[in-house]
Amino acid sequence: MLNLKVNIGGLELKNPIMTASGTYGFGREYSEFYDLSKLGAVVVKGLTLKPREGNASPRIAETPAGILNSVGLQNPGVEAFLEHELPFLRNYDTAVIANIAGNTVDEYCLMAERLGSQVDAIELNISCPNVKEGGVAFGTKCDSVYSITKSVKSQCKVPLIVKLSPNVSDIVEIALSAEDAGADAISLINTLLGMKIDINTRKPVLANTVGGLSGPAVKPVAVRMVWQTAQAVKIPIIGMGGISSWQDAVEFLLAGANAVAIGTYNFVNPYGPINILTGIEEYMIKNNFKELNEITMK
Amino acid sequence: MLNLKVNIGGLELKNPIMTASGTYGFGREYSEFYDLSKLGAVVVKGLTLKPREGNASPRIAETPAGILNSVGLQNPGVEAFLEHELPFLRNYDTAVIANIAGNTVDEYCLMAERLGSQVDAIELNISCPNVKEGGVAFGTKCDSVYSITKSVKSQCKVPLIVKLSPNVSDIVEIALSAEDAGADAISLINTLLGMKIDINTRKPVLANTVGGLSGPAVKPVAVRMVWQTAQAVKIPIIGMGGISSWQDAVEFLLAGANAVAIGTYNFVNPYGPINILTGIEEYMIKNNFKELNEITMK
Amino acid sequence: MFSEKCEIISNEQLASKVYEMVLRTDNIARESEPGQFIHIRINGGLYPLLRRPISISRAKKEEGTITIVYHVIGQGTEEIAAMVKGEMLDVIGPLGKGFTLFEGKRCAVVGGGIGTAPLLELAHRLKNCDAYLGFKDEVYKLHEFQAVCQKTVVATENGSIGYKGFITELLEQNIKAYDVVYTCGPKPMMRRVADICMASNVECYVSMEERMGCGIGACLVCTCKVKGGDGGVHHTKVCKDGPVFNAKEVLLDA
Amino acid sequence: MFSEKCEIISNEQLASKVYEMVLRTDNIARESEPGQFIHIRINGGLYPLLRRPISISRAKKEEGTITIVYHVIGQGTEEIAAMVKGEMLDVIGPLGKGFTLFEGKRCAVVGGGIGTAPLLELAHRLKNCDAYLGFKDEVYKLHEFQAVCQKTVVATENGSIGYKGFITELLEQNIKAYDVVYTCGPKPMMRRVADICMASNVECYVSMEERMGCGIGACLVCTCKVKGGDGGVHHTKVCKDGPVFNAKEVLLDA
Ligand SMILES: Cc1cc2nc3c(=O)[nH]c(=O)nc-3n(C[C@H](O)[C@H](O)[C@H](O)COP(=O)(O)OP(=O)(O)OC[C@H]3O[C@@H](n4cnc5c(N)ncnc54)[C@H](O)[C@@H]3O)c2cc1C
Ligand SMILES: Cc1cc2nc3c(=O)[nH]c(=O)nc-3n(C[C@H](O)[C@H](O)[C@H](O)COP(=O)(O)OP(=O)(O)OC[C@H]3O[C@@H](n4cnc5c(N)ncnc54)[C@H](O)[C@@H]3O)c2cc1C
Ligand SMILES: Cc1cc2nc3c(=O)[nH]c(=O)nc-3n(C[C@H](O)[C@H](O)[C@H](O)COP(=O)(O)O)c2cc1C
Ligand SMILES: Cc1cc2nc3c(=O)[nH]c(=O)nc-3n(C[C@H](O)[C@H](O)[C@H](O)COP(=O)(O)O)c2cc1C
Ligand code: FES
Ligand code: FES
Repeated sequence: MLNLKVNIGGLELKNPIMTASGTYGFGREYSEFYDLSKLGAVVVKGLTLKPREGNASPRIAETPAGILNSVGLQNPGVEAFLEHELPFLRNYDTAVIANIAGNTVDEYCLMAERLGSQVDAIELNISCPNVKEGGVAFGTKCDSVYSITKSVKSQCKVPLIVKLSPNVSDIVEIALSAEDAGADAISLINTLLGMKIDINTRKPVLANTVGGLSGPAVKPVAVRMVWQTAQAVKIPIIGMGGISSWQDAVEFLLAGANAVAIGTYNFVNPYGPINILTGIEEYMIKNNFKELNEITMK
Repeated sequence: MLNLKVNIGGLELKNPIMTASGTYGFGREYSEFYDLSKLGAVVVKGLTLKPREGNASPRIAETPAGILNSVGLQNPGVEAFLEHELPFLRNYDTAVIANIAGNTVDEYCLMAERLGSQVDAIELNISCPNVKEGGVAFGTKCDSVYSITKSVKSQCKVPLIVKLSPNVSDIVEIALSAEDAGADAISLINTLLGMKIDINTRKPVLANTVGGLSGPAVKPVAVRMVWQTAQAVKIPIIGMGGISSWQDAVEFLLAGANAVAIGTYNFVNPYGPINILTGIEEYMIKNNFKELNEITMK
Repeated sequence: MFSEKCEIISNEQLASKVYEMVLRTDNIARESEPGQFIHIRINGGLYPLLRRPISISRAKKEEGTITIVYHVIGQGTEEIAAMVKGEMLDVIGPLGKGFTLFEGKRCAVVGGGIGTAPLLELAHRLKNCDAYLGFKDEVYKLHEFQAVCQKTVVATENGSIGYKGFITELLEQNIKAYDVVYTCGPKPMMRRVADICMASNVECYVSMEERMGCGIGACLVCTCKVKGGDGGVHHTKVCKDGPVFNAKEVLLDA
Repeated sequence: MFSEKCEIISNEQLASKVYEMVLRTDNIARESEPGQFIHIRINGGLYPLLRRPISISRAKKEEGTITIVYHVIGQGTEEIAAMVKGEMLDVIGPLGKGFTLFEGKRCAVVGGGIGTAPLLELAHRLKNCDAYLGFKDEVYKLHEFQAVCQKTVVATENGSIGYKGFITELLEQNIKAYDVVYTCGPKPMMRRVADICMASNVECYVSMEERMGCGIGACLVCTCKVKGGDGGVHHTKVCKDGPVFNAKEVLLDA
């Protein structure tokens, strides 16, 4: 029997397959394709204290092997999430992780408090490149990563995952700051800041000018950051960035990730996470692995 | 008549098409395909004071829409360059730009001194991710960018171009440091640090574990950095990162680059730079542009 | 909503850069409503990465087929155009909210260019609507509209066929004849149609286009602006809450 | 060195996953030397990004054609295998330094698997060499070697054809019969061949493989280690200074 269970900072998942925040809504749409209970965890769209309308359209642009998005954290707010979305997700036997973003440390703390232990873990989004507040500003300096993590941790009744930005000079020092401040796990990477210009209109394609790059194009950067971080921290790592096949997922596990999240690939293949899970199982059988943590570098 | 001339910090180029350092050797190989005099400039392989053997093989890995390389600055050293390579390049009516890397500020200065005014400009490579010394360490902190630029500038008899690393939290503050220290131009981007793991051997594909990501995959990041930097600095910008068509080149010019360099695409299409030049000319004619600097955002 | 690999029954050129493809898919043919679309994965790979949204132009339940009519714009549609009978196309559909149908109303469909395509299935369902079709120069699918519509008028910008000028000019002259107008085409055209309807108090439905990610409502990249009950402006999903909106509710400005 | 789009004259399967392609190219056929290779752009696009190096197996000057024999490994070779007669293949070639030929020497070519392919042109030029061909199970191009070589011996790992075991075992028994041995195949095999030659003081040339970027000597990503005149070890380009090296000079360790 294969054992795919994995413990993410105190949260036990039945398998290491998660969905990446913002690519999966609140799970409703993909539940029409397969049973969400098959997933290790659903990470919901980034939540803010109050509802947000997000940025103007166009919000997406295609790039070589990637996409840029500038949704700008459109979401119904924490209250509406708890009232309308969480009950739906609770119909399934999967962990629910709330991704949260705020304008101030206080807002993050208020959200963590309000969510209490109604969700299974909180993912601190201090790396969204698409909003001025509540975003990447918190995520690129060690001291602010430390202080926001510390503050939220003190309000947090469930495991706290800190989601890091790849737009930094040294991912390791940022990850260590989060770990020192009490983070239970780290997830990386969020999107790389990018831009695309339409040479016919001679204007940026995105209404917001810049956006976040995701998809296969960023995978080598993500694998490198997971690997570097895994050498340095003791807490578990959730790896993501361009995963589009079980082979990609295994690459992240080899790099040192304890679990993986599927983002952009959901748009390409709605069965993505399920197919990847199956592929990992087959890889383990072929290699005679019984436990997930046998997938390590030689 | 089209005017494609462009002035890069005092160096006049007949057109904005350059070759990216390290992808073009010393021009010999590509001179078998076309007349190098057609190019605005040839930027030669990164030079060090003494010859270097570089890293072990494999040094290249293919990634989605990109490549990772870890050459590690293999080169014959400044003396051999001056003796054997420069004379060959001087057969052509194109600017020759020496890309230099050192272990210490002193080494950089010695090289600038030795090169004197034998080359048309010097590109300061403080962003090579493939060697511990002489590389990215200088390029990710404002104060070290400032001091190395300042020191080399004082030895430099030709325009000094500072080549920036994209592996930073804030490209603008780095660019401003270079400008403040007297850089005559900026080029960006060098490669993004990345990694690939072979899931069959369960080892990194590159002997050096990590390498520099280039090619179409990085283009959105490069365009964004050029655009951000162009808003902030007054000195000219040489844009590069994934340029693989004249459309890509125009995108960089729109973002604010004054010239562009073709790197990885040379491997795909040996006529790349020439085809791109022709494409830009046709685009200008179609849009009724006479001068290169009419290619700007609306 | 189904995710399927559908057999291509035919893929033929209708005009320069315009193609028509027939796909075998019992499920999508059975469930689709006029105005809905499918989301097409270009090939088995990741280049290009995103699916392409294309409206369903006809859905034949009995035959288990759907038809799409598409304009070749860039890499995605180029690759679709290069596919041949017998190959399989990976699609998700039917997607989105289509046109709202009313009993016993006098209806017109107003299409511009490739925007005429999704109106064909609608015209079939409405049975005796009038069709206003505007094109730049080349005209396609005219006979099918004529076969099913009460009246079919055509305008081309260069006057090669029908009225020379914009189709909206013909609509305006006849607007009083209708209770409901359905439109699909370039935004400026739809804006003009909406204005004409507004001026005469005619209900108007427009089919919006936005760049899409998931196509199913999960990623929020495809939003357009709608007026909320609260008087404010909200961002709503074109892929799920649209692509068809009541012209009174949606902002056609941008 | 030419950069050309060459017409595919044929592309046929020789064994499971092994294909042979004939290309029309006067230029490359005329200039190529045994042991050289071409660098293939997989399709007009950027996915996959890099060209693939494949050795020239035959070059027929009079007919203006070259032949390659290749193993399907990943995406690149898969796409080459899917191409058909009449399509155009974008190649650069001939590239690299091939095998050094000597007058009046007794020669053997020793190939392993797909490494037999580049030895075929060499065998033609050498005229009366002996061929030692090792395969895993399936054997291909045997008749062509037999037609041109003095003696052709075959070994398969499973014994399905010829000697059961490694071809190097047969070489070792006969090594005294040769002055020069040329080898191409998996590194462990070439290392063994080099050792056998060294022990008997036979000249040995090996054809190296490394991952490539430009393929023409400009990017320095394809280096292998060679012993310098100074006694030190240097990195040299497989694409330009090789792929063929004297076994005494190149390090076959890694
Ligand atoms: C709901 C809906 C229904 C549509 N129905 C049809 C139809 O029936 N026939 C038809 O010809 N076209 C239709 N379109 C437009 C069609 O989706 C685009 O022309 C197509 O995606 C272009 O892809 P490309 O790769 O050829 O072009 P590229 O310009 O290379 O595409 C680049 C990216 O931009 C997106 N994009 C480009 N143009 C549009 C556009 N107008 N709308 C949305 N995304 C775009 C592409 O999907 C892709 O992600 C529809 C669009 C939407 C949103
Ligand atoms: C000088 C030379 C001559 C060659 N001659 C032949 C030949 O005649 N017949 C033949 O079948 N193969 C030959 N090879 C090996 C052939 O290049 C690879 O099998 C091929 O590139 C694999 O590409 P892929 O996309 O199918 O595999 P993938 O594994 O998907 O390729 C991924 C990347 O790795 C590179 N790569 C993978 N394997 C090799 C390899 N063994 N050597 C170099 N690069 C590799 C690819 O070029 C590509 O950049 C030769 C290699 C070299 C260097
Ligand atoms: C459309 C879109 C919306 C996203 N929204 C969020 C978000 O709300 N919060 C967050 O932490 N990350 C968000 N992300 C980032 C993803 O969760 C993920 O970190 C990133 O896309 C890299 O993974 P991928 O390449 O598999 O998509 C978003 C990504 C996309 C493409
Ligand atoms: C094989 C290789 C070697 C490189 N060597 C150097 C170098 O020596 N010095 C340098 O400044 N940049 C070097 N670069 C970086 C390129 O000059 C360029 O900045 C980068 O590749 C992005 O451009 P591209 O995507 O067009 O290749 C190298 C890149 C590659 C692919
Ligand atoms: S395209 Fe994802 S919500 Fe509409
Ligand atoms: S592949 Fe570029 S030098 Fe050999």
